[in-house]
Amino acid sequence: MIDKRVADLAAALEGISDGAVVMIGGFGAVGQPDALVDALAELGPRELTIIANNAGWSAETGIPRLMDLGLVRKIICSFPKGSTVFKDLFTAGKIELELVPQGTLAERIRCGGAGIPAFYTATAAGTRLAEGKEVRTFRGRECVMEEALTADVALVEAWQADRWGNLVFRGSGRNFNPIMAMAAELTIVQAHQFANELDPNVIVTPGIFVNRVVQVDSRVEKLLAAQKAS
Amino acid sequence: MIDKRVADLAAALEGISDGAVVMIGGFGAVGQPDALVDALAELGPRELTIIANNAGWSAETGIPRLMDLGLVRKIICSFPKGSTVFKDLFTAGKIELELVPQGTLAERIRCGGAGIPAFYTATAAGTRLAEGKEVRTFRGRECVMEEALTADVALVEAWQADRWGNLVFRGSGRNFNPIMAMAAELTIVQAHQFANELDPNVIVTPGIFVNRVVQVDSRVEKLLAAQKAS
Amino acid sequence: MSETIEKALGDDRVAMTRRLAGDIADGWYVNLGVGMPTKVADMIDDGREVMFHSENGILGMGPTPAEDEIDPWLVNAGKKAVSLTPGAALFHHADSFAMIRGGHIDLCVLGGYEVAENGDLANWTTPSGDILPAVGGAMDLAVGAKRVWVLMQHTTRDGAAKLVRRCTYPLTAPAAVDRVYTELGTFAVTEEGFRVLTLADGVSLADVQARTDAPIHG
Amino acid sequence: MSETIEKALGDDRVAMTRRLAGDIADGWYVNLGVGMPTKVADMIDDGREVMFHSENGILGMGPTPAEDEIDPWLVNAGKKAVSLTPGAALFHHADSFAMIRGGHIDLCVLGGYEVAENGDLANWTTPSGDILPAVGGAMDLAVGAKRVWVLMQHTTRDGAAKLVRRCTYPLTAPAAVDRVYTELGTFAVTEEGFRVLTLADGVSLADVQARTDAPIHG
Repeated sequence: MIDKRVADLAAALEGISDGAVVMIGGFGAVGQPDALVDALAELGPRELTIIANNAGWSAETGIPRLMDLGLVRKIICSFPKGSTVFKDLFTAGKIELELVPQGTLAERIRCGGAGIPAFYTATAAGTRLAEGKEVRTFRGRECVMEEALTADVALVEAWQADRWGNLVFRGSGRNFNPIMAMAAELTIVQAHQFANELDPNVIVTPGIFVNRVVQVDSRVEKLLAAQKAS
Repeated sequence: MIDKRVADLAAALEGISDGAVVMIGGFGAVGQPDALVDALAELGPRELTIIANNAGWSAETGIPRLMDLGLVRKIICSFPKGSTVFKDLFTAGKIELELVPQGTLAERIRCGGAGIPAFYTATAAGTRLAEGKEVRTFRGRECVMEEALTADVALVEAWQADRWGNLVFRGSGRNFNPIMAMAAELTIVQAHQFANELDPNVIVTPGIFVNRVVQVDSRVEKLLAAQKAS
Repeated sequence: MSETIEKALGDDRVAMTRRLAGDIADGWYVNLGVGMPTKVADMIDDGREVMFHSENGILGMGPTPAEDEIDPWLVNAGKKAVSLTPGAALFHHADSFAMIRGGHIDLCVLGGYEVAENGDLANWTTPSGDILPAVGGAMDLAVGAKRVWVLMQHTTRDGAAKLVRRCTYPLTAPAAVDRVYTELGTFAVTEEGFRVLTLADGVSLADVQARTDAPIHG
Repeated sequence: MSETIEKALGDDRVAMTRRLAGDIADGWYVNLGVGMPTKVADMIDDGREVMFHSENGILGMGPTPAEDEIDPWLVNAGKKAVSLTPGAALFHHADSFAMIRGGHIDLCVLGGYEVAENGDLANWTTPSGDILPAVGGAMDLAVGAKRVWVLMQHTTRDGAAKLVRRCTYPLTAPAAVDRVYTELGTFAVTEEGFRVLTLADGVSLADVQARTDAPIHG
């Protein structure tokens, strides 16, 4: 019987090793696989490459915590501002940054999952971020060639999951999660709820893209409450 | 107020002219915008280029009817077998065929909708269908460059639509419909039902991709009954 | 500086934002960049229907909800709580940028450091000082949307022109901008350069030209 | 021709299909090509869970439904009515081929005209006669799936070999095939060519070699 549910965070993260390329979903406080990221920090694999939209906000949790522990060699993202942890490491030359426009980042990840090695886009053509990239004109428009991104591991948050690993999301919680789930060798999901069976018509991420699911009470509500209080 | 619903098939098809590139959704009997295609045959624009998975089955309806009326200059598809109409026209040199692997067809259409002018794929590399195409090796694997497909018009079938043009599909009715909706200047939908408002979490095609929606009683049931009887 | 100009410059940005909002057609799909552009959503008159897009996967984004109506699972591109309007749809990041890159967004409103008379836009990083450059979705939006309107002050705080012959800041996208909305007026980017569409109350062409580093055509 | 070989060749294809079905691991995601491969789904023993994929947007495809349980909105890649199994999901064609091309399908079972000892597959069109070539999803499946197993008769009706040194038919994909299942046995495609994994009851290596146009390694 197919059953991708695992008992706890340790079982969910088993086997992640030094040097892993790790995609981490989420946009703002929503859709962050926060429990998985914090458990990864405890596990402590080193020399990680992180692919995410942001570099995170607070040194106490999430991606900045991974960085603060010295576990991250490089980050590929569109918006590294927010945490002083990244800024300090970056200015000290202790972490590498690949800055990618947000839509190009999303498409590179989607292509990684879809078996498309490279594509062309007008985004960034004629700008500093196209330096060193191959340029080609289609229908009179200059485009840059962008290569797919894949990962060893994707950490994903979902609203509900079933035993087959089918996922549904809530609100703006999809963001990078469904495409990262497609692009990694090992996709690990923290789900707010387990469902017995999801309606085939409304599933967003089919279970084929998912390897393990762990149930975790969402911290979105708590985070938002804290934000409001501050 | 945004309201993309139109009263009838004539209003739905208004403005389609000679030489139009027309995408037509559907796979097998499911998800075929049959009423729209038959109404297009009545309207009679000439020199059409059709983009669809199949060349259709019966001369009395659908794409073969368009061909039988001499309205089609070219078809871009993955599986032209089925109707004798196409075969006869093709062997007589009266219609042009661009044969595309099914997954490459889907991706070219999706790229058309997503503003990606071209991409690389291993599909068809080293085969007759790669002849004349640019070849390039990524990670040791030979790939061909494929260009996006766009259209003047997409004819689409959906299960339900709301006044904003948001769509949901049923069963295997999605197939090419959601990606064709993205790739055309003018996307025209025949929906089995109008809904007041669809749940934002389960919408498959957001209304931004849709221009007009007409309500049509589905003929899928009838077609299947006829198939069984034969 | 004349008194009227001083008044226009002292405007709290409401007038220019309202002017832009009034130029948005009913039924358009509109993406609003972070900062000043966000305010455009509050200035669409009642009874009009404009669908706001947020690049993190929302179409049909509504205003900031009341505290007790906040859905913690719903934020906008600026990471703030938002609501949904009737007809809304939710999707993932690749589909969201397919809308943007594929030319389906009727209008994108962005802030700007500089706009050149050929439509070049610079709005993502400074020439020298930005140790930590962050691009977000600015480059995708600038090349993808059907129309790009820049909403910004006409000059920097130091009085330097932001409508220029050629950008000195690093580009976000070449030849991307269609219009610029400032406190002095609305300016189209045309083949011959900047052209006035509207002047703010009490502002003359000469006033604008004096604060612009490229020819302004009346 | 010996009696046992005659019997093996006369097999109604059930045995070879069952042999292939038995080699599918629990939990695999499997796409079955049209024709003989379709029958594999009926030969998965009760109590095992294999998820069948159909390129027109179904994962978790179940058997042909009873006449009165047909959902007219649900057909497979062969355009026949099918059912859904628990855990099924539905999606569009681009997402479906993302699964295929992206290497997410554990196994694809295809029919074949010819398989070469280097794994080249020819299964979509004939060298000369096919006036109307149709490719469908064959090329995408052959390059995309993690494993490609070809299920076919060992020779043509005329007795010509279908396991060959080099394909004479137009290729579907180069170096794509991992295994070939025929009525004579199961053969792996390896660096040194075809290698026997299983021989059908009463079939010898010499029997296979006599019907194969490439070396068969024992």
